Amino acid sequence: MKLQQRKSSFVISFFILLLFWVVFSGRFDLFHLSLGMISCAIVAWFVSDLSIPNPRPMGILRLWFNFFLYFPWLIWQILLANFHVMALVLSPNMMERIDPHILRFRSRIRDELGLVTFANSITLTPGTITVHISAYGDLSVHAIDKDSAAALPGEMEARVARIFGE
Amino acid sequence: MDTYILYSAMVLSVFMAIPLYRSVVGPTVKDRIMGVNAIGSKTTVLLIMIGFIFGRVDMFIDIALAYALLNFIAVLAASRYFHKRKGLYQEMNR
Amino acid sequence: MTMETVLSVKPFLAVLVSLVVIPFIVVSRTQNMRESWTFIAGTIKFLLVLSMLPLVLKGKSVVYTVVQIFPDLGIAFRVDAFGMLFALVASSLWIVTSIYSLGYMRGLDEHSQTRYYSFFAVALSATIGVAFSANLLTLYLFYEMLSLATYPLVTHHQDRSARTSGRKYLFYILGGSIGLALPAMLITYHFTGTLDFAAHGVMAGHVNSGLALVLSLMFLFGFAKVGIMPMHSWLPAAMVAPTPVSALLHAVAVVKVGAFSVVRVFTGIVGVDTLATFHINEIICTIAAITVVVASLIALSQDELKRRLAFSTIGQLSYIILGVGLLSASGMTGGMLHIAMHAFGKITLFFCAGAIFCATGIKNISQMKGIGRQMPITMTAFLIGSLSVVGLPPCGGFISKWYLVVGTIESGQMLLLLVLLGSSFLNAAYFFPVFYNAFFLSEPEMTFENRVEEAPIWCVVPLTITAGISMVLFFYPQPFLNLAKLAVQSINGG
Amino acid sequence: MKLIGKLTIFLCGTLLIVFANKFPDFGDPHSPAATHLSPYFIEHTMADTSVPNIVTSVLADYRGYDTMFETTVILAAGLACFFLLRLPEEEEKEIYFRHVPTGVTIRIEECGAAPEDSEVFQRIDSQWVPCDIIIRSTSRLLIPFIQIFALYVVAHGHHSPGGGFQGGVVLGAAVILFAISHNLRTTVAKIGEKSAAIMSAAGVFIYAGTGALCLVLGESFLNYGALAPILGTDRVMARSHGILIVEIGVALAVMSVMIWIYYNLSSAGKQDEGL
Amino acid sequence: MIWQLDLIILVLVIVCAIAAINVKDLLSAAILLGAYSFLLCLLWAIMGAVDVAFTEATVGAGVSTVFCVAAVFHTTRRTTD
Amino acid sequence: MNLISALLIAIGLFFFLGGSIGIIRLPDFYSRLHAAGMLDTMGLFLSMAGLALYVLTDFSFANVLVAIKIMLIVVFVFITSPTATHAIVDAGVRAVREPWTKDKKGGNPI
Amino acid sequence: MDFLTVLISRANYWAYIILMMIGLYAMIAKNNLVKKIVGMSIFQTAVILFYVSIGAKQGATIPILLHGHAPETGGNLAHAATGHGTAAVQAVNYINPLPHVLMLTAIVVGVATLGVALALAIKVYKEYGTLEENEINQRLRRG
Amino acid sequence: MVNTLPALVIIVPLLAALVVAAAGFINKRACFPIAVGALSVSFLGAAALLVRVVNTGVAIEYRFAGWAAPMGIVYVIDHLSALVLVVITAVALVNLVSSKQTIDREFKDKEGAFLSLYVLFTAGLIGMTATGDAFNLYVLLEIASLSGYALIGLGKTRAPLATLNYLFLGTIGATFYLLGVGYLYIATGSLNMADLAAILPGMQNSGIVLFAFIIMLSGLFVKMALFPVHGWLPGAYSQSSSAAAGLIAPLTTKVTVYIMVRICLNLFSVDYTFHHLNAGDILVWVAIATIVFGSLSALAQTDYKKMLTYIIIAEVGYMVGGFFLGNRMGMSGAILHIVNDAVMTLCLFMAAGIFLWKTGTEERGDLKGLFGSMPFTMAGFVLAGLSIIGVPPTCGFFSKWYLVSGGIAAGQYAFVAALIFSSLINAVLFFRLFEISYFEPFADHHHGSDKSAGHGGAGAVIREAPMAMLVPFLFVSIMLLVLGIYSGRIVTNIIHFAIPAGVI
Repeated sequence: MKLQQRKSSFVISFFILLLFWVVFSGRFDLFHLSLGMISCAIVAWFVSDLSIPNPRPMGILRLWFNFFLYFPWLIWQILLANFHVMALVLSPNMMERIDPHILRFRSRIRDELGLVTFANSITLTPGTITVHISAYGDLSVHAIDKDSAAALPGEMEARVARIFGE
Repeated sequence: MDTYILYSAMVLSVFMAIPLYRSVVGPTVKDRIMGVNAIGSKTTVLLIMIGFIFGRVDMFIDIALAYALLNFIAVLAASRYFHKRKGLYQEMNR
Repeated sequence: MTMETVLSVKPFLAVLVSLVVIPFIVVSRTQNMRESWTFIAGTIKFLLVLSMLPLVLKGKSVVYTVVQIFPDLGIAFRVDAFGMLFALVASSLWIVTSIYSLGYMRGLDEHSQTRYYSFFAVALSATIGVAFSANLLTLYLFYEMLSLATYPLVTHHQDRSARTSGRKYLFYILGGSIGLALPAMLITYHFTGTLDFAAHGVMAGHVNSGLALVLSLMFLFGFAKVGIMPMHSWLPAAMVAPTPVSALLHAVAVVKVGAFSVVRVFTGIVGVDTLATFHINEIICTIAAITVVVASLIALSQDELKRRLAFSTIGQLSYIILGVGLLSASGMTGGMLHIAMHAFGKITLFFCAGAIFCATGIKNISQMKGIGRQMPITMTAFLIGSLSVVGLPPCGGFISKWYLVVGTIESGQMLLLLVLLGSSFLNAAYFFPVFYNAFFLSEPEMTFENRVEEAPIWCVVPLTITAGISMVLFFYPQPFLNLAKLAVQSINGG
Repeated sequence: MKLIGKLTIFLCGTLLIVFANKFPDFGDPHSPAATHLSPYFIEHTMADTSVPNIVTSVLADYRGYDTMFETTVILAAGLACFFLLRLPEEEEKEIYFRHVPTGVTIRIEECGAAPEDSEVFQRIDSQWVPCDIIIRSTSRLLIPFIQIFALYVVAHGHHSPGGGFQGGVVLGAAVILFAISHNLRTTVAKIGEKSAAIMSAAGVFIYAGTGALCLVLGESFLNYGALAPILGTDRVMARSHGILIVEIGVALAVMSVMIWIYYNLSSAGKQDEGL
Repeated sequence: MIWQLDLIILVLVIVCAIAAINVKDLLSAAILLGAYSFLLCLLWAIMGAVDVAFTEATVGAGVSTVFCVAAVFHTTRRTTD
Repeated sequence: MNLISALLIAIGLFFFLGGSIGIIRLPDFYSRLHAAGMLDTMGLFLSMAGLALYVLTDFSFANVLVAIKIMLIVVFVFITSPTATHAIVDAGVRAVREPWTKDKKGGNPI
Repeated sequence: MDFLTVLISRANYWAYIILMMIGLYAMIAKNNLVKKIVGMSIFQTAVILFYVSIGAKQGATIPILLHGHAPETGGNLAHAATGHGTAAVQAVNYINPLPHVLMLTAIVVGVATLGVALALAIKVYKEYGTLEENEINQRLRRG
Repeated sequence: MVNTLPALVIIVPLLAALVVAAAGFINKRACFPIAVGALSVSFLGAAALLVRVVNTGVAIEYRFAGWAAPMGIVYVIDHLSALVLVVITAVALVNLVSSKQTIDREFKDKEGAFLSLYVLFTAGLIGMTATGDAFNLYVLLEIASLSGYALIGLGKTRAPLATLNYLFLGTIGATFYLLGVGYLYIATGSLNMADLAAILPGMQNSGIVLFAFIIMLSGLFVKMALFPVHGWLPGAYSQSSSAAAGLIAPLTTKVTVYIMVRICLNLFSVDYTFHHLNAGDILVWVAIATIVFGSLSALAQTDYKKMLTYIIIAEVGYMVGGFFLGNRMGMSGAILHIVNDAVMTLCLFMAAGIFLWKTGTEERGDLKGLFGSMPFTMAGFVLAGLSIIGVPPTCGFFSKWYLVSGGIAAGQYAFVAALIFSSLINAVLFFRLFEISYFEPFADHHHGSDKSAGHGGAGAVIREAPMAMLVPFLFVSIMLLVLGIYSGRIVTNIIHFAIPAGVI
C-alpha cells in the first residue's frame, strides 16, 4: 500500500477512533484525552492498512450518512420479519407452516463492503440466512419459509446498492 | 422500576435455560455453538440489567461490551473448526 | 576416668597420614614409587603410634578433638592403653604386610594395584581411627569407613565369586552396622545423653535390664566384624580376596576392629558393672562359647586352607569376647592380649597360605602333600603360627590363653573352662593335618612338575618376621601385657 | 479409576459440606472477612492512591507484588507453550494459492515459482478454507474498535472495572480474531513471534522495572510514591500514575503472551497455518 | 448481591459443568466450557465482583475457548467418556 | 418514559422467549438459527433500547453517554450477530449437513 | 421459609463444593486427557466461586467508589477526593474487594495452566495418536 | 543496601529471567552468562541474609510497595527461610553451571526459553521461601509449578504424558492450598502469616480453621508426593532432561516440605498442630508408609533415574515423619534433611546427567565398567550414594541421626525402624549399582554423545566427563562431606532458632 494512502487512512481511522474513545471514556480532562490520543494513534497505525482499503474522506462520510438512512428501514424490516418468524415459531402447527429451502441468486452489487452489508442484512432479517457468498456476488440463502424468501433480493438490494453508490 | 428490572432479569435468566438445554443436549456441535451464542446475547442484556439493579450501570457496560465482542470471537473460533477441511473427512461429522 | 590427659594432635596425625598419602599413591607413575609411599606412610604411622606409647604407659591418655559435630559430641580421639595396644598391633603389622603385598602382588602380577594400595591405606587409617576413637560416634564413623574401604579389597578380582562374596560381606557388615549398631547407638545416646567412653560405662542408672540386654546384643551382633555366630558367614566368603588382604584385614584389621569395638562398647558404654548386675555377661559368654565350639568343628571339615583359617579366626575372635565377658581381671587381660597374640599368629598363617599359593598355586590342604620339604621356611613359620593360635608354648598365644583360663577359673565358670580347653584341642586337630600333609606325606601321584621353590623373597621375609615376633612375644610379652593390664586396671579400678 | 474417583469425591464432598455449615452466612456484612482487612482498603484507597476502583488500587498497589508475579505466571505460560511446542522451521514442500475472484486453488510444488505479491492470488493453507468475505470484512471492521475499546479498558482501570489484564486479553483477542478470520501466516507477518516474545518480556519488565526504579530511588520495591519527583506530582498522584504504568506493562505482556500462546497452540508449533 | 438471580444461575452453572465433562465429544466439551465461563461471568457480576466478571468474560470467552478449540483441532474430537 | 422502557423490555423479553422456543421446536439447526440468531438479536435490541431509555429518565450528560454506550453494544451486536450466524451456517455446510426440507427430510429432524 | 434462608445463606458454598467435586471427579476418573483439562478448569473456577462468595456483602455495592468521579478539572483529583472522599466512604457500603483481587490472580493462573496443559496434550497426541489414557497405557505396555 | 537484600534476592533473578527470555530471540549467547550472573547475585544475597540473620538473631522484614504487614505483602527472612534460600540458590546455581553443555545439546534454539524458565522456577522457589503472605505463596507456587511443568515436559518421549499427570496433581495440590487459604480468610479475614498467627490462637476450636489446616496440608502433601498421592513424581522426574531434573528434583519437594514446616510452625502454632489436633501420630504413620513404599518401589526399578525418584519419595517420608515427631530433635532432623537431601539429590541427579551424557542411557545395566573409565565421577557418585545410605561422615548420616534420635525420643519406634529399613534398602540399591559399574567390563557405548574422545586406547583410556560438568559435580560431592561435618553448627546456630521455643 502506498504511503500516501496509508497516511490518509491513518488520519481517517484516527478521528473515527477518537470519537469512539470519547464515547467510551466520558472523561474530558487533559490526562485522559491525551491518553486517548495516544491510544487512537497506536491503533490507527496498527490498522491503517487493513480497515479502510481505499480512503476517500468524503466518500466515507457519505457512506456513513447513507448508512444511517438505511438503518431505520432495516430495523423496521427486521421488526416485521421478526414478528413473522415469531408467529411461525409459536404457532401450534409449526411443522406445516415452515418450509426450509435454499435459494440461490446473483446480486448486482460489486463492492465488497456492499456485498457484506447486504449479506448481513439478509441474515439479520429473520427467515433468511446467508449461507454462502462469492466474490462475484453469488449468494445462497437459507429461507425458513416461502414468504421470507419471496422478498429477496428485492428492495433491500436496491437500498444497499444505493448506499454504495451503484 | 428496579423491581421490574429485577424480575425481568429473573425471567431472562430462566429463559437462558433453553439455549443451555440446546447446547447441552446437542445433538450436533453446531447446535451447541448456536446455543452458546444465544446464551451470550442474553447474558449481555442480563449484565446491563444487573448494572441497573446495583445502580451502577456505567460500570457494567464495559463488561457487557467486552462480552458481546468476545462472544463473537469464541463462536467464530468454534465454527472455524469446521471451515477447515478437517471437519470434512477425518472426523465424524456430528 | 581420673587419668591425666595430654592434648596432642598426634592421634589425628596417625589417622591422617595414610589418607594423606593416597593422592601420592594415585599419581605415582611406577610401582616402586607407589610402594615406597606406602612404606613411608606406614613407618611414619608406626613411629607416631610408638611415640605415644611412653605417655600411655605412664598412665596418661592423649586426647584431641577434631571437630565438634554435636554440642556435646564430636569426632574426637583419645589414646588409652587398650587403644594403644590395638594400634600398635595394627600399625606394626601394616609395615609387614606392605612388604608382603609387594611380593605377593608382584609375584602374581595382580591388576589395579593403585586402587589396591589406596584402599589399603584407607583401611589402615580407619583401623587406627577405631583404635583411638574417644566416643562411640567416632568409632562408628571409622568402623563404617573401614567396611567400605575393605569392599574393593575383598572384591579385588572383580569376578563372579568376588562379586558374590562382596555382596555377602556388605550384607552382613553394613546390615549389622546400620541395622543394629546405629539404632543401638542412638538409643543409648537418647537414654544416656552421651556417647563418650567412660571407665564404668555410661548406661548405669539410665536403663533397665531388658533394654541393657537388647542394646548389648544389638552391639554384639551389629558390629558384625567380630563374627559372632549368626553373623559370621561373611568371613569365610571374604577369603576370595588377595591373601595380603585376608591376612591383614581378616586376621588383624577388620575382625579385630570388630572385637575391639565390641569390647570398647561393653567396657566403655555398657559398663562392666551393668553387664554384671544384669547378668548380661553370661549370655554373651554363652554365645561366644557356642561360636568357639561350632566354628572349630566347622574348621575341621574345610579343605581349603584359607577357609579353614577363616573359621579358625571366627573361633579365636570369640575367645576375646569370651574373655571380656568373664569380667574377671585375668579374663579381660587375656581377652585383650589375645587381640595382639592372635594377630601375630594368624597373620603368619595367612602369609604362609599366601606364600604357598604364590609359589604353587595350591589352595587346598589335601593337595599340599610333601610341600614342607620344598618350602621349609614357610612351613616352619606355619608351624609356629599354628602353635601360637592353638596356644602352646613357646608362642605368644599361650600367654593370652593362659590368662583366659585363669580368668574362667577366677570367675568360676567351669563349663567355659571346658570349652576353652576342648576348643584348643580342636584347634590342634585342624592344624595338625596341615603339617602332617606337608612334612610326612609324599604321595607318589603328588608330583610337582617343576620343582617348587620358596615363594618370592618379599613374601618369605615378612612371614619369618611375624613368626619370630610370635615367638618373641612368649618370652617378652611385656609391652602388650602391660598395656592390657593398664586397660583392665582403668576399667576395674578407679 | 472410576471407583477411586467416586470414593474421593464422596469423601471430599462430605468433608467440605460438613465444614461449610460452619461458615458465616453468605453476604454477612459482619463476617471476619468483611471486617478485618478490607475496610482499610475501602476507606483509604482514595487517600492513599487516588484510585476509586478499589480492586485496581489493591491489585496494583497494596498487593502489587502479587500482580507482578501474576503477570510473570502468564509470561511463564507463554514461554512454556513455546518451549514445549515450537518446532524448528522447515522448508515447505508445496504451497497453495487461491485465485480470489474465481476461488480456484492452485498448488505449487517445490520448484515452481509462486505468484508473488499479487492482488488476485492469495496464499492459503494446505487445509483448504473457504473464501469468506463476510467474516473477513466484519472482522476488519471490528478489530480497530475492539482494540480501542481494549485500550480504553486499560486506561480507565482506575475509574471503572477493567485494567491491564482485561485490556490485554481483549487486545490479544483482537489479534486472535484477525488470525481466525484471515489466516495465521498473515498475522505472523504482522506481529511476528519474535516481537510477541520480546514484547511479553518487555511488558513484565515494565512492571518489574518500575518496581526496581522505586528501589533505585531509595524506597521499597514497587512503592510508586518514589516516582513523584520524576512524574512531577505529589506522592498520591504518583501512586495513581504508577498504577497506570504497571497496568500498561501488564496489558502489553498479557496481549503478547496470549498471541504467542495462540500461535503455538493453533499451529501445534509450526506457526505456518493455524486454526 | 442478588440472591434470586444467583440461585438460578448457580443451577445453570452446575448443569453446564456436568454437561461439559460428560459430553462425548471434545469440541462440544470445549464449547460447553465456554458457556460455563459465560455463566460464571454472570455469577461474578451478580455478586458484585465486576473486575472478576470482566476478567472471566475476556478470558473465558475470548481466550480459553479459542485455546481449547485450537488444541482440539490439532488433536482429536474423539473421546470415550 | 418509564412505561415505554418497561414496555420495550417486555417486548424484548417476549422476543427472547420466542427465540428460545424456536431453538427447541424447530427441526434442524439451520432453521433453529433463524430463531436463535435473529429473534435474540431483536430481543437484545429492544431490551437495550428500553434500558437506555430508562437511563435517560435521569437526564444528565453522563447518562447520555451511558445510553449511547448501551446503544453501541446494540450496534456491535448487529454487526457481529449475523456474521456469527453465517459462520455457524457455513460450518454446517462444510460438515456436509443437508438442510432439512419438507420433501427430502434430510438431516436429522430433532 | 427457614429452609429457604438456609438455602440462600449457604447456596454458594454448596454450589462451589458441587463444582469442585465435578472437577475433581473429571480429573481423577475421566479417561480422556482433554476431559481432564476441562475438569481442571472447572475445579479451579470452583475455588474462585468460593472466594467471590466470601467477598459478597448484603446490601453493598460494587467495590468502586461512588464519589470517585471527582471534579474533572485538570487532574488534581487527589485533593478533591481527600476532601470529601474519605469521610463519605463507609466500608459497609462496599463489597469486600480483597477476594476479587486474589481471584483475578487465580483466573490468570487458571488460563496459564490451561494453556500449558493444552500444549502438553497436543504433544501427547503427537506422540501416541490418541488422547485416551487407557489406549496410551496399552501402547506403552506393548511397546 | 542491606535493607533491600530480601527484595534483591528475588528481583534480580526475575529481571534476569525477563532479559533472558528476550535475549533468547536476539542474542542466544548472552543468555547463559546473564542467568548465571543473576543466580550468583541471588546466592550471594541469600548468603549475606543468612549471615546477617545469624549474627543479629532477628528476622528481617521487607515491605513491598511500602505497606505494612496485614495490608501489603511482606517478606520475612528468619533463620529457617534464610537457610533454605541459600540452599535453593546454591543448588540452582551449581546445577546451571554444570549443565551448560546439556542445555546446548538438548534444547537447540530454545536455550533462551529454557534458561528463562529455569531462572523463573528458581525465583518462584525463592519467593515461596521468603514470603510472609499466604496468598503470595500460592502465586509463587504456581510460577514455580508452571515453569517446572515446562522444564520437565520437554524431556524424553514419555515426558509430556508424565508431565500432564504432574500438572493435574500439581493443580489439585495448589488449588487445595488456595482453598485452605480461603478458609483461613473466611475465618479471620487476613492473609498475612504473622497476622494470622496472631489471630488463630483465639479460635482453636473453630471447624473452619481445622479444615483449613487439613486442606492446606493435603494440598502440600500432593505437591510433595507423600505416599497415597505420590503417583506423579516418578514419571515426571525420570522422564525429564537431566538439566531440568537436576534443578527440580532436589528442590521442589524440599521447598514444599519447608512450606509445610512453615505453615505448621509459624501459621498454625505448634500448640495447635501438635497439642490441640495431635496431628503428629497419624502423619508419622503416613510418613512411615511413604518411606517403606518408596524404598520398596525403588528396589523394583531397573532404570537408574526412576530409582532415584522413588528414593526421593522415601526421603520426603523422612522429612515429614521427622517433622511430625513433634520434638526438637525430629524437627531439627527434618529441617537439616531439607538441606542435606537437596544437596544429595542434586549430586545424584548430576551424576545421572553425567552418565547420560557419557553413555546415552539411564538403564542400570549400562553403567558397566564406569569405575574404570571415569574414576572421579564414580568417586563422587559413591560419596553421594553413601550419603543417601547414611554413612558417616557424609551429611546423610547426621540428618538421619537427628531423625532417629527424634523418633526414639518420641517413642515412635516404627518410624525408627522404617528409617533403618530404608537405609538398608538404599545400601542394597547403591551397592547394586556400584557392583555393576565395578565388576562388569566397560562396554563401549557408541550411542553416547562424547564421540570425540580417542578410541585409540583400546578401552583403557580414561574418559571423564567434560570439566564443566565434573568440577561442579565434585564440588557438590565434597559439599556432602563438609555439610556432614558442619551439621552440628548448622543445627545449633541456625535450626535451633528456627524451631519455636515451645518445642522440647
